[in-house]
Amino acid sequence: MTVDTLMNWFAKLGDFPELAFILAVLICAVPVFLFIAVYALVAIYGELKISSFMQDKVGPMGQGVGLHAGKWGLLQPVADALKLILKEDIIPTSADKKLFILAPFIVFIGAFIAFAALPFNQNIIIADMNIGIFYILAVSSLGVIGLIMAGWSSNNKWSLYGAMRSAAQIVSYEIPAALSIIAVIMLTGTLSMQGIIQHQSGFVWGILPNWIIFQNPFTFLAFFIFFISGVAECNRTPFDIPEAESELVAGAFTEYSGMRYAFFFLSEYANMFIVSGIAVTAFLGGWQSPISGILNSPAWGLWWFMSKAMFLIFAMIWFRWTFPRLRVDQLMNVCWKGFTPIAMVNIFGVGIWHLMLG
Amino acid sequence: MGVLEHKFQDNVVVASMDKLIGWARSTSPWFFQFGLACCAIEMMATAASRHDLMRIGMIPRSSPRQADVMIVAGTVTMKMALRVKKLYEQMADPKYVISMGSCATSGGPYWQHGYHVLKGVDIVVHVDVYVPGCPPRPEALIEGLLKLQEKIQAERPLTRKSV
Amino acid sequence: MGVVQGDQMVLNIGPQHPSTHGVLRLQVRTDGEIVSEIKPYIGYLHRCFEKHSENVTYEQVIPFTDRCDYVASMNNNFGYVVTMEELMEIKVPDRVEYIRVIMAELNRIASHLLALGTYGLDVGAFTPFLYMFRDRERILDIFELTCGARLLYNYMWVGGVSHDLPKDFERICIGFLDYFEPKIKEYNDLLTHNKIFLERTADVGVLPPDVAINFGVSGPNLRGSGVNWDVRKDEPYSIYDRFEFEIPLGEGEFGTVGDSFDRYWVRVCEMKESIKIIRQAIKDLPDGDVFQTIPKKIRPPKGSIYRRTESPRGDLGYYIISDGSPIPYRVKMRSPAFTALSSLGEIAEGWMLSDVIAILGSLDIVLGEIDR
Amino acid sequence: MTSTEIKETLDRQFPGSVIENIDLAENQLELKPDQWLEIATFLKNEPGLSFDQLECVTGIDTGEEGPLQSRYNFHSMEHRHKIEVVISLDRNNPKVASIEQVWRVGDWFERETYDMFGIIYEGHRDLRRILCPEDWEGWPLRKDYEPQETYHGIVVPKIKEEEWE
Repeated sequence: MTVDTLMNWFAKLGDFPELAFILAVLICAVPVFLFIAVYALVAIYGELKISSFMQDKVGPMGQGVGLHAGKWGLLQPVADALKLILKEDIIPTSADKKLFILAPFIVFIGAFIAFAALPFNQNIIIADMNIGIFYILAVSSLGVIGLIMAGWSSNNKWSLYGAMRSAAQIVSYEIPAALSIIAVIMLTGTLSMQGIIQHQSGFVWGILPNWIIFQNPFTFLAFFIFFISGVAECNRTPFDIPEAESELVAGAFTEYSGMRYAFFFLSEYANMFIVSGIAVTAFLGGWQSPISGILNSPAWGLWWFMSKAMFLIFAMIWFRWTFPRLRVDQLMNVCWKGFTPIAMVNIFGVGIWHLMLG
Repeated sequence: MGVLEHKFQDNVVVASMDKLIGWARSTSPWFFQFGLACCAIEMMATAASRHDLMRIGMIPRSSPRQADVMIVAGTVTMKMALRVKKLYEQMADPKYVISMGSCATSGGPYWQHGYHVLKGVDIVVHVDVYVPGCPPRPEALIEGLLKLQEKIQAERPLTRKSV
Repeated sequence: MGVVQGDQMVLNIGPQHPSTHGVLRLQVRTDGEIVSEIKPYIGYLHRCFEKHSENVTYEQVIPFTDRCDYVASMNNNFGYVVTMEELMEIKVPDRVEYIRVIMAELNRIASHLLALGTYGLDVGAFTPFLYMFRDRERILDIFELTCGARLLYNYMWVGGVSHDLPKDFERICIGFLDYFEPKIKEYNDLLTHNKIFLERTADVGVLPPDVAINFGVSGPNLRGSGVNWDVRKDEPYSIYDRFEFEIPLGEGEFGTVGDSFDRYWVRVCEMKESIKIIRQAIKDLPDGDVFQTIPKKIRPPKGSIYRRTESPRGDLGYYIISDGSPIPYRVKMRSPAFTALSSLGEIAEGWMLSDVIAILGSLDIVLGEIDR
Repeated sequence: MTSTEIKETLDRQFPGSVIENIDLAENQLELKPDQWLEIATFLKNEPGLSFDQLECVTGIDTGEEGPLQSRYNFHSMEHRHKIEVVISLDRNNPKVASIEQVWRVGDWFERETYDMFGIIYEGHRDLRRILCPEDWEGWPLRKDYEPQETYHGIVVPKIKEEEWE
């Protein structure tokens, strides 16, 4: 179900390559959008429930009068979404209208187009580009522009703080994340997402699956650097200083209401999925099953990919409800004095290990 | 929503749409994290583990823009009155106000000599549900919220109002 | 920090803000993240306590003291009745004294739980807050069993208490203490010894002892700065001289003496000391009639008195002037949070915006008491 | 040091500043307002006294015609003794020196007393209303205070006074 397949199919019908391309992209975009929406609903419900169980609560239970949110509150996120869509859309008079309107969509697009290169299984990938991982890292930083636009155009001091903080944070944490990915690319020798996954079949040291995280100690470290930087890029606790509820009210989103706010919400969860998706692809064997050769059909591939990604998302939720928040300068210290040097050294380590033992 | 509000004749489709909207709004009333005085502690206790407001879908939001329900929890003073009004105005429609406790409802124990106490928050904002008590028990606040849900569900946001 | 000078921006934190602990407004002048000047504006909850006191009878003042510091109502009652009894020279029965101490110390635990929980919230940890509220509910249950109210009790009366202890109180209270003591370790594991929490609080907002005394800071905030001053020990009132307990002091375990962590840590330790006091009090609890010495009509002799007691926030003073009538001529409350907040400008300037929130949280203010 | 000794010390250092007032209790002493700042500095810095803690500042209205009073409670952490100072001020022109720069806690205490009684503390660096809004009228805790009728368009209802017995 890649764009290429669709275009080939259109090519058989007639010679209109531009139109075929647009059609193919649109056809692919609809399921991705639906996927994000459904996934976000599930993830929000999961977050509410998981956090509640961690906090000795029960979370949404659909209690209430008359029509309620279903058994165990299963329809809670649906109601939330519907309500947000139906809410009044406030654009503050002092806001910069164009940017204010545009910002949520740019943030969302950054997350949305990154889905194009995520390999859900052997076949499901919108576009298996030969620069896949590079593409994702590049476009997922688009979100930061949207955040700055949101913060600046709101004309609110809290938003401005949130935007400035998030800009500094996201741009900084790109570096250790990218450096960790370089280690992976050195081992696999390809930038293509499918190529990286195919490289990880088989076993290492007899028992462990041949995932990159297990291939040598340096990649093991690289995974954690990447994942923590990824959490930071998603603005999740302990790195949620751009949103920092107890300090900045709601950070860059302070002035947003209704549907625009829902888009920020959606993109936050979409970003979480992308970070998890890259981590799964690059370090945890993507759609490969833990026991290579068994349960490796495309359907199982989807299952493995999703379950690995969901586990990482669970870990993010777990962090959020456990840790306090870092301060902005400590956050920068962690990045520039901790992760970046380690990630640099890591590259050499991976290379030397690969040369000596690989 | 604004353009569609109260624009349709009553019929089956509109009625069920109304019902759907009422369902969405009543099931996820995000409340405004805004404590004034003693009642705020009880409001926090209501949202905390034992009573757990999330059961009925209430999630605290600290920005007025994203909140649906403002729980005026505590004494509103003259110095605060205009700020409360401003916060109410900053909320996006549809918005609801719960006056929690006797201070917010009428001035409560500060009724007689409280020169600086606003005698009831309904002087400055429109109140939907009054919860009595000083301070109301968490159960009372939840009861008030359920009453608010009933009120939201009974609304007909799309149907044209008969004059 | 702050070598490069940019344009300064004035930021209003509050009156509605998630971590101002009520309706406080801080006018903050910031240079980027760094705060160069803080001006607290208070009075958004000024409910005319002192005006009311001048217009109602002495016993009717007690419910208003409840509402001043609504987190530690028992201690506020306690301070008022101790002052009144000293003015009227009433000697209450031993049972009343013991009940009062048990209630005051239970409320101290409840108040500290709220302070620590919201402090966790201020630095971004949400879960400890809910854990602490969960355990606080159990204390409220004990209060509810005793006097029927959850938050504002009006329990201590001049010369006695409003209700005798319920049946089985000793068992329930000891049961709670047995449940609660291990929980302190849980909080420490979850929050106190978290690396991020230590980074955020240690060495932040140092309050040197001399500045603290000069600003009239008292209670756990003062003890966090290493000053050994506790009214319960140094000017014993009621029967605090009969119990053995220690005064935890800030030691600068992870940073400097008097930093935010020390203020936090002193509160954690004080909860343990309160448990000790309650255990001793329950062991020695005598029998007796709790209504015996409640006067029919309160008409204190002409005169004035200033007495302070140790509330969870510090020295809680009452200045009562009587003109011989059943209505107080003047009641002034010297509230500990008021003085603690006045020092905020001094200790929080030069820190980052996030630190200001953390320092404010570590002072444990209750706006009801500041504005009265 | 006992209250009598403190009184004697002050009388020695500042002759004529201590006013004899039989209405006051044993630990209280009344001072004339004119030398107050010097006396306060002395109270704090004299090693034998060293009152490092200003516990409380209370304003009192002694009645319709009587003077306003500003009362200070001092405590010494070092010597563990305490004293209360009473200063009577003219009702129509209540002015007294500010001790805000001697004890920093006096800052807010004095602002509060100013807010409630209209006592002007001369030399205070930031004497504004603290509890009531800046544009509030009148001094609420004076005995002859009448609440204003409206505040920014909000009506302050008048409630009839009941008799308490």
